[in-house]
Amino acid sequence: MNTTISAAEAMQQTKEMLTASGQRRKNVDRMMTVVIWFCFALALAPLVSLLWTVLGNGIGRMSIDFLTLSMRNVFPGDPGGGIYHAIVGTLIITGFAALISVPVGVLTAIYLVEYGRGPLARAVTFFVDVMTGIPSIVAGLFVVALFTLILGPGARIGVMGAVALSVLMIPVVVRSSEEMLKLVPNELREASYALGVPKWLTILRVVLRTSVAGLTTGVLLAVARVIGETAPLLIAVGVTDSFNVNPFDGRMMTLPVFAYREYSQGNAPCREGDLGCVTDIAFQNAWGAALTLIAIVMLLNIVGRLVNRWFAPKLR
Amino acid sequence: MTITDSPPSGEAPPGPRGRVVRRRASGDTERGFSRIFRWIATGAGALILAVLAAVALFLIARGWPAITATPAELADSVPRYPDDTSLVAYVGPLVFGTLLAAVLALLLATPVGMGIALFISHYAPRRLAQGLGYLVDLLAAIPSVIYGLWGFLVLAPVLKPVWFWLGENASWFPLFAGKVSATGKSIATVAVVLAVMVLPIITAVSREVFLQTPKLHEEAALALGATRWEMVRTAVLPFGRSGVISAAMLGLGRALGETMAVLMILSPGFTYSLHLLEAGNHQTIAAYIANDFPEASGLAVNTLIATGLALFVITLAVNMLARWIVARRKEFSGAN
Amino acid sequence: MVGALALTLAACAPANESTGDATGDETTDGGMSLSGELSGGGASTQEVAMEAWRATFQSENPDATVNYDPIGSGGGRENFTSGAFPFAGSDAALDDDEMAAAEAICGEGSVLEYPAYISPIAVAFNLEGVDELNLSPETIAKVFKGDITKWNDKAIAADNEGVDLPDTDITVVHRSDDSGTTENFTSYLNTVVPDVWDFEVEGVWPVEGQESAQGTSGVVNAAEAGDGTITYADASQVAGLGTIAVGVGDDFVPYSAEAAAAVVEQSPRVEGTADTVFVYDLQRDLAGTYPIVLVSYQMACATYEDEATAALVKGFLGHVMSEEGQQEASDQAGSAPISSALIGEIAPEIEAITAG
Amino acid sequence: MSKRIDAKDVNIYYGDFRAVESVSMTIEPRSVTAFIGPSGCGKTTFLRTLNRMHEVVPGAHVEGKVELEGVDLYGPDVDPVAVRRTIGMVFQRPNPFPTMSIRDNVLAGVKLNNRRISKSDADELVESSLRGANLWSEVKDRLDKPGSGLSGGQQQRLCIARTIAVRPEVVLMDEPCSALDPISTLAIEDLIQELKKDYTIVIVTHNMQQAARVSDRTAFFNIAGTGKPGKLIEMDDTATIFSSPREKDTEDYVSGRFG
Repeated sequence: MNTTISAAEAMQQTKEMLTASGQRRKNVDRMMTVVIWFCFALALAPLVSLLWTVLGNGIGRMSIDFLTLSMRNVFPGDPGGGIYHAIVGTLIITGFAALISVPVGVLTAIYLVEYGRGPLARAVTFFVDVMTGIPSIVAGLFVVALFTLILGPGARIGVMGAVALSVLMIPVVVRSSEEMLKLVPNELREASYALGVPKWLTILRVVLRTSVAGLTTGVLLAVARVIGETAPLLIAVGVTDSFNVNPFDGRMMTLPVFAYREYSQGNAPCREGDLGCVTDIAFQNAWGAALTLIAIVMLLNIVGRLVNRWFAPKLR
Repeated sequence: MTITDSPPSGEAPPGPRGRVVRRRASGDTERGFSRIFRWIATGAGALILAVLAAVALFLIARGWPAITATPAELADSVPRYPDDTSLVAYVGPLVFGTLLAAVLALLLATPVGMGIALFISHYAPRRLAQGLGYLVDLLAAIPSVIYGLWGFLVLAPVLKPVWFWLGENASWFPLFAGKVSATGKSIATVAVVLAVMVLPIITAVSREVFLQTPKLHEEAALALGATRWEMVRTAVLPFGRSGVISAAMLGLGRALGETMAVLMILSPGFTYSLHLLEAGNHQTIAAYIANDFPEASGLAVNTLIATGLALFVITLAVNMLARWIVARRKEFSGAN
Repeated sequence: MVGALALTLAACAPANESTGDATGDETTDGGMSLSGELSGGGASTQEVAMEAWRATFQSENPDATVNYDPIGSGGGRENFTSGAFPFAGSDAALDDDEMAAAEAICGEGSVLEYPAYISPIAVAFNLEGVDELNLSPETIAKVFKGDITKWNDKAIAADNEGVDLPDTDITVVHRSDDSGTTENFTSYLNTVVPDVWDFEVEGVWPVEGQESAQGTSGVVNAAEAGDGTITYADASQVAGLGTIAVGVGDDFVPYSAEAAAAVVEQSPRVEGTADTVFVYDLQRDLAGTYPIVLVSYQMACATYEDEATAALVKGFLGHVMSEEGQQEASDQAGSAPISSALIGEIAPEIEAITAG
Repeated sequence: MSKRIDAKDVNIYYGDFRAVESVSMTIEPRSVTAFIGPSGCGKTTFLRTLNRMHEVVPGAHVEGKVELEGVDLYGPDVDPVAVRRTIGMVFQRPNPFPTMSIRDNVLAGVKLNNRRISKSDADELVESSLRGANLWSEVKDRLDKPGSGLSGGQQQRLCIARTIAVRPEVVLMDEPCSALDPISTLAIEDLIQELKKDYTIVIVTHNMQQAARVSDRTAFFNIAGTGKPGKLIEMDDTATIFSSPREKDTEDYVSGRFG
């Protein structure tokens, strides 16, 4: 305010100003940095423990045979056989579920974000949230009841499982897609309209293109959410030891159901001296199937991310 | 390819034919495929409502015999049904257990999930961030059966000493009172496992939203002399609030409906107990259905489905609450 | 298009599944082999044995596939009585209503029901330093009811002279699900010591506030996880735990397959049912037998509309109810083989299954 | 409340890439200094090093010295947070916090610094800051409405109010008018003239008329070609730069022959 202070004084004053930021604020900042790092470490602990457990228990069972054979004609306690049928079943059923859920889910998200006005949109938003709360077993019961009406009692086919899974998957796809579409700046849409591009093309070429990375993440999360479902598949698809690739005829095995089933079989009672019998083979099979399932999801994730990297527009 | 067939506006006389009237708001001049596309999108939304209505109808239709049955009839045919209890009083502890487990899980997971999301979006070295995010996403990929196995075989033994310590030293606190479970199969363990399960959902959505915080706002905060945490507090968190709430709701949905992990870990019971460390006090609806469904027949099945209906209603209520919270803050929402 | 895809994919069948149509005629000693798919389900107790039975049956009949959904006894009965499953397994016999429903599907008096899997239920515990204990039925009942809470209780010590019992709390672990194992165990307690065990016999555990777990492997794992736990489970699964020799009369009998099978053999058949229904009224106090047994039944129709189904059911269940089949289950699943005499009674009824 | 800045041989890097090469200049207190030059010449980058905002970009670092009254901003015990509070910044696009009311926006910086501020002090500060930004009369009736509801020019003035509410020594402005209409621009320019009574002001602008109108001294930055670092070509009184620059590049640029 006044010009009479000397240069040295001014320098001293400035120095104080620049160094004396509130110690308390600094401490809070440091503490929060620690807290946030800690949060991350906290999440890594169960992850590492889980992966370690699954890997440690499952890796011993891994072999070409385990991945390429089915469990057909395998006796309890027999360390032969494999999970090929379950891998194929999981891929087909989850694939069909995604085939149903992704278009429906993404289109609904588009409807909500791009068109949604009025009571229908409000109802859809609200009930999508409600739908996330459908317990998986209820989805299974619902599908069994539905297909009993169509095919009569006792029908257990792969596509029933796919429908049950999509009931669970759709709301997750809608919710995450909606969140991602909302983040596309309005300027982009307007820029496109201003170029005379019709709305549907704007949505396809501009909105979806911009948000493709987020959408992929959302879909992958949704797939991950349902690929491990057990209860609905157990009652809607049944179990089998044999290989089946037709989701419209006959039972199929899936990895989580396989893992659960092997787990609940427990120890095999081996007679003494029977070297071909492994007591805890069922547990080993369960862990092996779990490991495979995790590997599949990891693979899907990596593929999704690569797709992302190649096609996502550079936003920033 | 422009598909506008109206004449250039210069030639169009602002005439008496009311050309202006026909086109409503500027964005609504939909022709050709745009209109079809709108119907497809709307159809998808309507389809979801139809599916949900079908599920709800199914629940109501199959739950109805249990809702209309007398307590005596229910006690007769449902194995666990005590005498002289109305259906509501019977489902009550289940609702309580479901909410308790889910809320505890959410209380544990939301702060941690936000922390992880912030870590990935604003704290981690940039080169690492993506890979780390991917790691957390992996948690979502683990099937619930495996969570059940792990929670019981690995986590419970680790938590048991903690629970015993709490039971000894903090039993004055109502939540930690009572006899600590010898096997660790208590609702406290379940809540921790559920928290781990919903963590990736909360993290993934929050992370995306936090990453979208406008650079402008972050720089504005920094330029005012905010520390990194203060920048996060003033710019990132308010912007991401609605995203975090919807992330938490997604997580809550999963926690409420989670079946296998609860089924494999919890020692169920049917009380309103707040003793988190005690076994045999709580049960969640989803696990209850999965547990008793295989052996149920006749009216017992209807009763199970009626409890499923209760879960449905809970989700409805929880979501209404969440919407109300979000709507209240709408004016100051960061989106747009 | 999906069909075409399925055909393409079918070419990727695993090596252990020979495709029968590749060679045309079968090499199995000229006898005709069965083909088609047969899917039943029910009690998970039979699951391991089923695995063995199916494996042998499918090896002998490479074109046939048999599936068994372990959805629980109730689910098995419900699906059987609604006609969804051509055969089912259940830890409990059909009740009157269910029998009526089943007869509506199979035809009057042509429902086949017989014990297929008998297994001792072990009373198992996890107590540091102790592997075997003797307990009288009364003490067992008191322990599971929660009246005896310490391992060094006088009642336990009285049955086990010379065993050093620690001052550990007893933690009872029971089945949380509705199960045949619980039903058979509580039925035993209720029959032998009704004045201590004054609960109704049900598949649901009657005592509240105790620890529990789902499924046999669940209770076994839970028992292994805590010190001082006690539980009951299918004997084939309790390898890592100590077991209890149960008091019968003046003796203490440890569990064994033979002693368990003897219970069914010596018990009378329930009267007033059709010739094809073999249901037993189990006696719990026969000397020399192990009284806590689980009897799991199978049910099928005597006639089926569909010829192929009839042939498959006949072939498969015929294998189950044969000396080899029972020995197989005993080897692979640890069950008690059903006696030759009983097989001799039941097998002809299965042999008589027809279409029409 | 204004201080002098001395930049000495400043080199700025993004990772390995040198974006700005060897800039030395002095910015006088209570004056307006304008940075002009073609796009990509490093003037915004240089501006952001003056309050250490460039550090927000990962991998960015600085060699050389930037001194505020003789104190090196990059000295070992200097806190970047304190630097940014002392040297405020206004951005190209107005960026009020959308989740805060107008009042809270003005108080945002103050609340960060000391939590406890009495209501009357706060009211006073809000009023004085908004008056300082020539915005008071327009918004005094709707202080509790969200800041994002204002027009672009108003939002920018709100951001200025927010900046000066912290009572900085220096205010940096990064093309503050480029997103505004001429009338709002004029309002901001008037405001700059007012502010320079109290603050040292540095403004980056693409608009040479604006530089000529508002600034006392002008620095011209240029770049030799893509991939080359930006350089300070010359700095002088604004009148000199626009009438008789020493360098030919400067003359070409101000006379509109390129850029």
